[in-house]
Amino acid sequence: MSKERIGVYICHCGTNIASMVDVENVAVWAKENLADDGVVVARDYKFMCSSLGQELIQDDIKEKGLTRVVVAACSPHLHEQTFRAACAKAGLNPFLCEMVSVREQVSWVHTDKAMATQKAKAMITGGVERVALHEPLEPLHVPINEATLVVGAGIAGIQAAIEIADSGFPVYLVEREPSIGGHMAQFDKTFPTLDCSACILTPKMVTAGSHPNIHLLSYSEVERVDGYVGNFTVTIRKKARYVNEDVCTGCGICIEKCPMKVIDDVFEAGLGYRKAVYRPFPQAVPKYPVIDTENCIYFQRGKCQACQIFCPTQPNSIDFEQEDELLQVDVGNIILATGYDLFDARRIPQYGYGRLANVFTSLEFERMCNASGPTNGAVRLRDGVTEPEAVAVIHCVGSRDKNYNNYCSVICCMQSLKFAHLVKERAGPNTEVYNFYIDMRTAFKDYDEFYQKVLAEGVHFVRGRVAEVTDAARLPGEEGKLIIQAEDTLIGKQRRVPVDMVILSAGLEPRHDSVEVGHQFGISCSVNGFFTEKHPKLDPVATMTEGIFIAGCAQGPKDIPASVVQGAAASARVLGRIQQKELALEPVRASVIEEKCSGCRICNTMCPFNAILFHEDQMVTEINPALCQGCGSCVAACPSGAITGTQFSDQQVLAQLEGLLMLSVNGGRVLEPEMA
Amino acid sequence: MKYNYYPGCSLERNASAYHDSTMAVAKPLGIEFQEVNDCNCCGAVEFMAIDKMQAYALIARNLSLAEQQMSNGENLVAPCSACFLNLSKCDAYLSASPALADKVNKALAAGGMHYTPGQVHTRHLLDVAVNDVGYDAIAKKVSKPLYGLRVAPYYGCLIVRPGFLDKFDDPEYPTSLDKLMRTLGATVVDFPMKAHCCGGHMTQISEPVALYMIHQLLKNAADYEADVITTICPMCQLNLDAYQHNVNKAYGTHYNIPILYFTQLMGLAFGLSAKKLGFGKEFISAAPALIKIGVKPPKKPKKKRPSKQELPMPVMPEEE
Amino acid sequence: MAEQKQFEPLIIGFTCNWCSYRAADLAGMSRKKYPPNVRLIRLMCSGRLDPAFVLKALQGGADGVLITGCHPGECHYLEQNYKAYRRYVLLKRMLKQFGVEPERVKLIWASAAEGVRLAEEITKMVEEVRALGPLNWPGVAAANGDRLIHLTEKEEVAA
Amino acid sequence: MSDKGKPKLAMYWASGCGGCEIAVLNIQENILVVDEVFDIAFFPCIADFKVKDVKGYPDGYIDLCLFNGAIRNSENEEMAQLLRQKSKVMVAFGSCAYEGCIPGLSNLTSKEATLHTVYLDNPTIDNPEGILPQPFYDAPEGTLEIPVFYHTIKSLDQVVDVDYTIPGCPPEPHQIWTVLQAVVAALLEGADLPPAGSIIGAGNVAVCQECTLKKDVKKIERFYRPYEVIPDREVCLLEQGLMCMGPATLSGCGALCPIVGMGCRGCYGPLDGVEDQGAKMLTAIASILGVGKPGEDEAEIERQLDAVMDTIVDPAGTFYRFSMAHSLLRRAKVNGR
Repeated sequence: MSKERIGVYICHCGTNIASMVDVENVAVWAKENLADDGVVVARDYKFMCSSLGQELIQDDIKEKGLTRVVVAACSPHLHEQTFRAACAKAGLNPFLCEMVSVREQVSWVHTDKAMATQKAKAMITGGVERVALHEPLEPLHVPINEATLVVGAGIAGIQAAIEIADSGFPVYLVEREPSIGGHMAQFDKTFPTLDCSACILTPKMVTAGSHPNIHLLSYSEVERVDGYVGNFTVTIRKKARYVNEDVCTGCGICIEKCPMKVIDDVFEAGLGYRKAVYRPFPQAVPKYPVIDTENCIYFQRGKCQACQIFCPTQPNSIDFEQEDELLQVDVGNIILATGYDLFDARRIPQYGYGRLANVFTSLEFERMCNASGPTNGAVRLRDGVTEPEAVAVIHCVGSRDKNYNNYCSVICCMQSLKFAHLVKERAGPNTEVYNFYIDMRTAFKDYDEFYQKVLAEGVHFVRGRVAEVTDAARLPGEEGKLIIQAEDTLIGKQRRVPVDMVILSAGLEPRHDSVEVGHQFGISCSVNGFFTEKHPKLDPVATMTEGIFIAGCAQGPKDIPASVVQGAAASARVLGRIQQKELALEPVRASVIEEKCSGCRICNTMCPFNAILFHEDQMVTEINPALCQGCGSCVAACPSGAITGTQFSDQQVLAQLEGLLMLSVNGGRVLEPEMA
Repeated sequence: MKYNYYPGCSLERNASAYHDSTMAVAKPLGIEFQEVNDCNCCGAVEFMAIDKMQAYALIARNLSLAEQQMSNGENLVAPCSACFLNLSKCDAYLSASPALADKVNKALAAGGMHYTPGQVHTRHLLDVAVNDVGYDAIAKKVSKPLYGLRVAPYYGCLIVRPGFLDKFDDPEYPTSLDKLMRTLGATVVDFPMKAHCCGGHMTQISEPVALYMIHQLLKNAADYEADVITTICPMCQLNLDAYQHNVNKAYGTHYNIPILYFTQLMGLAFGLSAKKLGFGKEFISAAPALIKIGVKPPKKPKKKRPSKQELPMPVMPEEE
Repeated sequence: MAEQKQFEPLIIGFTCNWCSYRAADLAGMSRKKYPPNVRLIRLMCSGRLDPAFVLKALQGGADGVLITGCHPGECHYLEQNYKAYRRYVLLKRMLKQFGVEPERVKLIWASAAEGVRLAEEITKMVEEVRALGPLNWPGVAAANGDRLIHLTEKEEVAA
Repeated sequence: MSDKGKPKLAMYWASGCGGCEIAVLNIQENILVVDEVFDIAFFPCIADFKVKDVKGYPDGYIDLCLFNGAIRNSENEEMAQLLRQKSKVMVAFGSCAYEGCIPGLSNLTSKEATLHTVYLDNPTIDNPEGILPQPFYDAPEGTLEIPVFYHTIKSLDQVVDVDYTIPGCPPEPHQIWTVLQAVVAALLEGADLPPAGSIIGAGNVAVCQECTLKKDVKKIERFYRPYEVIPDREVCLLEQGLMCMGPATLSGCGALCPIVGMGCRGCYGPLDGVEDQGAKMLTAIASILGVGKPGEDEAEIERQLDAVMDTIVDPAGTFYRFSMAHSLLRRAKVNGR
């Protein structure tokens, strides 16, 4: 006879549950059959999560003196907080309320009403047996360090950093490349406004670079992350620039004098050159150059040192002995805005990228259009001289393709329209431009108007996926041209379009190391490889790990406005946390019963969060509740049963198990000893 | 390594050069072929279009013979692309649909035969040479490398297409024959139409269409200054070789490109005699091209200094 | 019951809160049907699963036990599913000695996005256990009370 | 108590090895104190008593009954029930009575297989007609009767209510003596007895606490059989790959075995609150295996795990060497039974 007074509430969820589970019958059944398990009231109601539904519970708690509540409704991931809050308001400790998921795990997934009702009864029995053993708990309060770490200084990271810094809290902005700015810094124009990318980005970069509250750590990478929400300890490797930042004025003489010219396949996307000592682009923030040791003659063959010789500063800011620095910072929250990698177009051999000279990727064309790019903004073929008379822009390269990436990369359509406009603008209005698309996706503000404008400029749009780009001329007029073989689905014919230049709108892919980075920060990646958000619709900037937020293309392909919005959203979430000064964490923790611990140390290797520590003197193990994340692996490992975990103790789980085993699958008690 | 061998109809007669050269290179490659006796024609490309059931039964008869006579592993090698495709597709369809397998087996029962789908694993000769023997093993056997010979590897449209388990190269841009030719020391011409169709039996159905397609191939190979086109399919060899003078007549061109089987070139590189490799049976004589085979490897083209304005080219993976 | 109903196995499922439980939720949201023979218990992590839970389930009347967790490398607690896997492998070896057919205890990794796959795996397992028939562990029968009632074993005459 | 003279002591030997009786004698000269305090009412091992004597006693006549040995056949069960009826305090004495002990391992096989091995398929057996023991045999003189051989061995508490349990195989003499003193104190001076159903004569922590070997963080690559390696006598044996059930076994024996270099076998049974000793040891061993590290591919991990687990010979027999009959599963299911 359980001495608890338990209230059981079964939700209809409109018809979601009631259509497949006979909720009235279950309520009556629970009242009769579980009375000796402590059930004193069992009700069914149309919408338990509604305020009326919650009042039902609250009134019962007050009037009937309930000590436990079981709500059979949707998944705990949806309304556990709602019902816990309702119980708390009525004076019952929130952790004495248990949810049983009879919607996601019963009504929505089963077809036989009798069996579904039976399963609901069994699961409610499990819930009742379990909740009887719940103890009242108080959430763990963890102080929040007001500093924040932002990883990745593309537009999303910059936006997040500035918003937090403007609110007066310190930010550590870590960027892997020598300069901040991310992919956006590579573009010439941005759609749909055709603003010059640098003009709208540089002011934010300068703000971020000089903001008193932003500690900018460029050319640096995060090595290690320890601790937990509110108290992360992050080890950052500040890679050696071989330039003394305190002395260097950024005059750039060393860059001029450096004799070693190399292809820049990061910022210039392989289309331009840079020196061994270089600054990615003129408006780089910070302005200090970096020495690329792989190509620097001094580092490779010990000669030259031209940069040091011509450096005007005293003492000389070129310092070949500079070492990587390891810094350790304490932060309360982390925002990952690590951006995307471009799809490698060489993976589609039939488009000829890498084989046919005049096939370019989108980033290569962006650099070509940029005034500070290799062709100073002029549209040129690979020989750098001839201007194309006809250009083809191919959409969805590597996206919406079951052989490569299933998803749509969101920005390629608009980007391709921008390219079409830029070709018309730079190479003359009578240059023929053909855009090969599957579906024209111009969904956001002023996007479709831009599409109409490009249409008006006389760009040809061919609806069909390109089968092949070849230089094997077949018909007259195809000599010396690149021929686009595609099916034009609107006229139902195969078309061969001869052009001089092809631009591949390559899709956006997750960073090549996104899995390792995810592992480092304790978050997982989704099927496509982008970081997994807490909830795709309702919580896209948070992750399942408390204190870790994501923004921009790291969470999935998106355009610049969306990245800025997510950067700001993530910073808002962090600011909310900082204002709270402390965070109430789920009190799911493990703890050692001291008098039962024999000091066998079996559990000592169980904790990746270093929450388990052993006291040599008393030969006893202790668990640091602050570091413990509540996974329970040590509880299951302890051979003496000396470690117990709140909310998931052995007794609670075994009680639920016993409850679940009460009823057979199709009616009748499973354990009537069969009359063998 | 032992394999069962399915010559098909062409290798007996009009593609005997392919058969002779295959048998000749088998020894150096360390392959033993055991011919499936009493096998019949595979129905090539057309029969499947006329009556599917009869076509499958015809092909399945070969598979059933192979299954019975298997003594050395379940691999059946078919040098001809059409045979390879038909055998591989038929086995795949029978495994996929038991109903079809029953019908076909009922038909085979008339001849007292039966085939259990999935038993025979069809392989193309190129796949066996490249993947089972391997480039390194082949390289070791090369005694007279084909230095200086510009070879255009032509795959045809069949062997790279089947989406079944027997696919061994990229359907859009195959490279296995290219690598093989490079291993033999030849200079490989990477001509774009290497996986386009040679017209197949179109030469009988509508000659102008066939000539148009053959002309494209020859033109593309000639544009890239190929000395020789090497192929892996008797059908392609026949169309490109026998109809070359028809194309010249129809299009006023003067192509004189010999069309050789890749096994013939391998034989040459292994130092075997031209006679044994079936040289001389081709319409366009291979003699003028073979003279070009030099003794020393051609000088590597010097990387010319990029002109000031020239934009750098992206690097392809294997050259990286 | 009039006609002999087919045997309905009872399978207890242990899920981890972060991946496989959310996969079950996703199966629900996508209305992916699967047989009602599985009843899930939510643990914080597959590493929390104590082999004693599995033994308790088998002895208490379950015909099969399904253990699920995040794919190796995707554990919310970094690596605890590796420990769960080790315990599972050793437990399976011991259960063989106890005469428990291997198909009755199964471990499946399921990420939060694999709702449909989890439902299919559940359906497959239910059929496999149905084919094996009831486990009915000898000698002990749990009843509603707190103490286990020991079935007095009917002693048959010596062989 | 006084009217009936000295308190009555009984000790019965059911299905066991008799080591427990010897352990009682091992309390050295204290046996004289026992003799002084107690009247032996029934102790077949040391003096001639007949069952009918016990049947003659009034209920509750025996003050303390030390019942050792598991319930293997119907006679064991009948005697258990009889002594329970006649005794005030019933003690499950030793591992056999407590949890089945070594005899309990026969639960991994079946009754038929056991009889087959003993009476038919055995090098020293000459039983051409294949005769097996029958419970009844009609001899001219009358029907002979022998106990029925059970398919499953049961522990004492699975047939009668047990007041106290003294674990151990055999229980340590000094523990026996402390228990007897407690009982004597209770009987003569009216001191209160320990709470009913508790385990007495043992510690409340695992053997590791009493074990003096140095313990460190455990990462085991493989296990060794005792004969394969000479252990370092200063360091925890488990860390050297020797199977030791110490972490999951109740202390009280003073870690006798590990101290002499032999891994604990778990004879003092599980810790208080632990329902299944074997499961606890299994999860402990599995948790400290140093193979199958994150980042390796799954096939490689599986291969490594199989290799290590091949070195754990007979997991069921090892983890349930003493507690088989008292474990959750209690027995193996052999062809349906």
